[in-house]
Amino acid sequence: MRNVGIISVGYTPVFVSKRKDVNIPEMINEAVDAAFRNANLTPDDIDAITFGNMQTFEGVNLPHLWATEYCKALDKPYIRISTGGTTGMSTLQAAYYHVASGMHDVVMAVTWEKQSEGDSQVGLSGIVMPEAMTMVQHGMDLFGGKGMGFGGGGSTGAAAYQAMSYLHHSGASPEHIDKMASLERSNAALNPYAHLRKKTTVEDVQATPFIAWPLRFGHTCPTSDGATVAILASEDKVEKIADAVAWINGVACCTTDPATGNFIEGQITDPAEQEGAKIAAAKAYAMAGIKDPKKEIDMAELYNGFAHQSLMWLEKLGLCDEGQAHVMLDRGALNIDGELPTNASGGVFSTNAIGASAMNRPTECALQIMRKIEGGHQIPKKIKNAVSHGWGGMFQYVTVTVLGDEPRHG
Amino acid sequence: MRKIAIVAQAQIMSGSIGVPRERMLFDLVKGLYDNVGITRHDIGTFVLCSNDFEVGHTIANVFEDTPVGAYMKDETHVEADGMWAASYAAMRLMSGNYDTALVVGNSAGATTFRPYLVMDYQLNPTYDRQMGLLNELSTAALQAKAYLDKYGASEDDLNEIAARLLRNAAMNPNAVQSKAGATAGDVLASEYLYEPLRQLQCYPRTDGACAMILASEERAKELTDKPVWIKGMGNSVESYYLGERDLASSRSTKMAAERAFKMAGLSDPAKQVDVAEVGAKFAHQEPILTEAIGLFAEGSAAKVAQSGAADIGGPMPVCPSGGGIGAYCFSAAGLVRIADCVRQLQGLAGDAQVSGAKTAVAHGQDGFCAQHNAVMVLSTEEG
Amino acid sequence: MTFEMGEETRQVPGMWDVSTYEYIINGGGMKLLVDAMKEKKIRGIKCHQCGTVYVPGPTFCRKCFIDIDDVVDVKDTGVVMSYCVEMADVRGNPIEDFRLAAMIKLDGADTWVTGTITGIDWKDAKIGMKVKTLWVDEPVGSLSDIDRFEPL
Amino acid sequence: MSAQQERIVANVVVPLDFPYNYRVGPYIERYIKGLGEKKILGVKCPGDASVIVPPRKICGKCNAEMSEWVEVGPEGTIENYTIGHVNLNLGLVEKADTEYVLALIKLDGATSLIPAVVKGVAPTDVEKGMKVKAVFKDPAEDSLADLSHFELAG
Repeated sequence: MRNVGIISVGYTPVFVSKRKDVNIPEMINEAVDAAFRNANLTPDDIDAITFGNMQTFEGVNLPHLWATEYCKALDKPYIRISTGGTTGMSTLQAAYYHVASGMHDVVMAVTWEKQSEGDSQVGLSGIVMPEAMTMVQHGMDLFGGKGMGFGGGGSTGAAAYQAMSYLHHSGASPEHIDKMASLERSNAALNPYAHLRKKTTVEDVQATPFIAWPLRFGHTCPTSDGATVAILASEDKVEKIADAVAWINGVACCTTDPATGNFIEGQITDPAEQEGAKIAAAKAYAMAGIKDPKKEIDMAELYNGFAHQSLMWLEKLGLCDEGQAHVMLDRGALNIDGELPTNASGGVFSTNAIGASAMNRPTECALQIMRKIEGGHQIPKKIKNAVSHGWGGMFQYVTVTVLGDEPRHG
Repeated sequence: MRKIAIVAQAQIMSGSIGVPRERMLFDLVKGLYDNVGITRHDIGTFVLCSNDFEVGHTIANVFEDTPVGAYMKDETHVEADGMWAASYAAMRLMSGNYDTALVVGNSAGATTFRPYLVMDYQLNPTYDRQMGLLNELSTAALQAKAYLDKYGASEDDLNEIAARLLRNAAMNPNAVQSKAGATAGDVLASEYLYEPLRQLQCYPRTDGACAMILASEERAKELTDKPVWIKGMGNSVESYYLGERDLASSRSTKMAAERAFKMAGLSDPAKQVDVAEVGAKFAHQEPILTEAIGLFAEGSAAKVAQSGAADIGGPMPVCPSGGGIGAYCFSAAGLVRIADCVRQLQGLAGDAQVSGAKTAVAHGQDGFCAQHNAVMVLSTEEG
Repeated sequence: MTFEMGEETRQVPGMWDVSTYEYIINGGGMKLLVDAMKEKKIRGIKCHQCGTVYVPGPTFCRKCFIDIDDVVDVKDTGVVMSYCVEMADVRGNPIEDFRLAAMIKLDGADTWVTGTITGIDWKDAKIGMKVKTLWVDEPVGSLSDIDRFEPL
Repeated sequence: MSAQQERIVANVVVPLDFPYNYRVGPYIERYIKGLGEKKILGVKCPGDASVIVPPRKICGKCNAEMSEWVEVGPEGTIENYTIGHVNLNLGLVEKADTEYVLALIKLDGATSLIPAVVKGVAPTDVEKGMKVKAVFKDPAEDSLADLSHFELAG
């Protein structure tokens, strides 16, 4: 199989709650140009473009068509990917397969969201709109809590159930969620491309009100405007046109079922079980030749719409034993200078332009490996292998990408 | 590069499907597995194709995974015409990471959503959507007019094309708009929408789905004795802005076809292609697309229409299925064009069979006036 | 970083006319369930191959990928698999009366339902605790025929 | 699947719509302000010198950023047109009360064409190449609608 590497990353200059100064494609274009600028590449170097976002968040159908010129995509092969929260990494993996297949040599992946153009609460509830209506027709008390089947969890939705189930099975306490939140927000404060950039103490987190026990406001992600672009190249092209590279050594994805949203046909799995993450991680590690992720993985970028998820994913992705994540947190192992720096970027929990959220995980890993991190969150130790993770759908999609400082051998 | 073949296809289309989308998908895909003699566990990667604005909820594929057998499996989702899903699935196989793929596209444009409204959502919301001038039909009419004016073709030529497609559709069990023995007069008798566009020159609202199994060389030969090889793939996009495009021709289709034929090693498509299935949504798009693909001379619509060159028995049969005039299943449309080519190349096209068809070309599109086009070259010959 | 955002530009409106859509939904499992609830029973569909019991019942088993149609009753007692305590509404505004909301696995079912638990201080709630259904006095064949759940 | 379940299909309608608000960005913002002064503004590409209306940031052919503003029109030429017999209302076709002319117009000084309604000419008389002139709303509304339509020039 052809080896493929990330040779450039471009972000919009900022990720904020409202970009009032530009329209959608103008914002996307900022990240596209940054990706070219950062690696001294031009549109002529690009063979094909993959593009991803969640279109109901802006209400524009197939927005890649409107954005063609702004993605410098005119006259080029072009494809649009969308898989919910995992969209960003699915779009990166699509670019990976464009190269790994031998069809193309240099491919650009464009991911973004401009959530201020719509109402993300509505966009998310829109996932189960017809099913929820069916339940209501059958007497479900949608928010009142009477009867069977109402969602629960307030604006956190089923994430609160997931958090409680996770705490119960892992032995972690709600205070560990506060602690993880404070760690990631403090990391974000060092990251110029993070949205919420205020150094945050555990006390600051604990001062925020509960939405649905055990989750507080301080445990939830923002909604952001921003775009992220990555340029991928085949091994032979890397030698010719790149000054730095992070290799994509393992890619995998898995879907379970709409675990928390299939109201009308039976919810089948524990939202904290996440079997799909174990399946996808095992595949990605095997592809990357990683035998013992606990030992071989040097950093993790995990998709965490809610702060408890960072701890949960560490366990699901085999980076520690079940129930050990909070122990690692307590001994500082997850800090930027720890054994397994986790979400040094601040995570989705601090920056959430949703279509780009699962892309910012591997791009953060790539920049850490290339040692091209802007701001103060460069991981001091050398990164040989990094794992990035995306999560979405109705809790059912998982994508995993393993990156390395050297290409796969054999 | 690794050889990839299509093992089998299944499609269902209707003017009113009447069953839940998930159930439609389960029945279609289960039938396909049984037909090929495999189970969901034989599929390495699932590539789905649907659109939030068509299914009417966020994350279109959320409830599509389990009905196609993807539970606890490797699944991803293309949100564009089905042609892109098929080519992406082929790339996933070509990488060597997988040996089998299931591609499924679905859309319920007759029952659930309104196709012309969903096209409105493609308009630039900061200008075109505010102006309210451009829509699926007015843009199509401008494209038709541009072609007629540039090449001196007549509205009667467009009616002849539509009539031929309606006749072909009458032989396709999946067609939702058809008329045995249709004539140009029948099309002429249908209402003007935007001149020169008439009702019977347009695609009908369609519910349906299409599924196909792709496999690597080794697996394909194990699963079928009639593999259809994907010999070439290409796609290209042009400007969103109609005012900056030559609407009488399709630059992006031309580039897509050149890429696909180069990969397939075809030097003279007009001679080497036995049958074409193009994703024309309107009668006038057929000449624009087939000329761009290189099957006919530029501006030859009149000659082709009047000579019957594109008839099933003619020298260059186009859309023996009835094409987009017979049924146009939005997100699945391009996938259906591939599936119809597979039916031809596997000799399963019934009365519409093009005898001795060995090489076929399929086309799919997205956008206003076919802004984004993809072409796939298929053959019975492994080569 | 010294990036200055440009001047604010105006907004123009758009709409996704969701109300123009007509969805076709599988009503079988729901009808089966609410009809049973009229008799204070809870009814689902069992996969005859893997034995999974779904409430409400789908038309096919997502694990075995086969049609399923074995109608089974499950008990109206169950186990709390997870829970949360709603302290704010969906828009995040704090609420006075906290609500103990739980995911409950009914005895005999493999899937979970959600409901409100009363009769216990939320601080005493536990995953794994047994609960029973409290039915309304006069069920009409609606999901609201189950009023709430209470510790057993 | 059993007949019992097959018969039961729920047709569901969701009684609400999802609203959005789009930032127009600096190019359309300035274009709208120009319309208020009865000026039609385009931008010129530094690469191929094409003049694009309505204005936008990127020329796709040259992948160049366009920042030179030029005034075009208000006169122009009909390059392509269609006669509308229907209107689309939320995606449904409705017969138009009267037939109307929708044209692609090349404004004097512009390279690109803009779509617009042409009034004051019978649909049967409209022809390619006709000279037309922009008609502005008076008083201006400070919106895209300030470029109301076109009518025959002179």
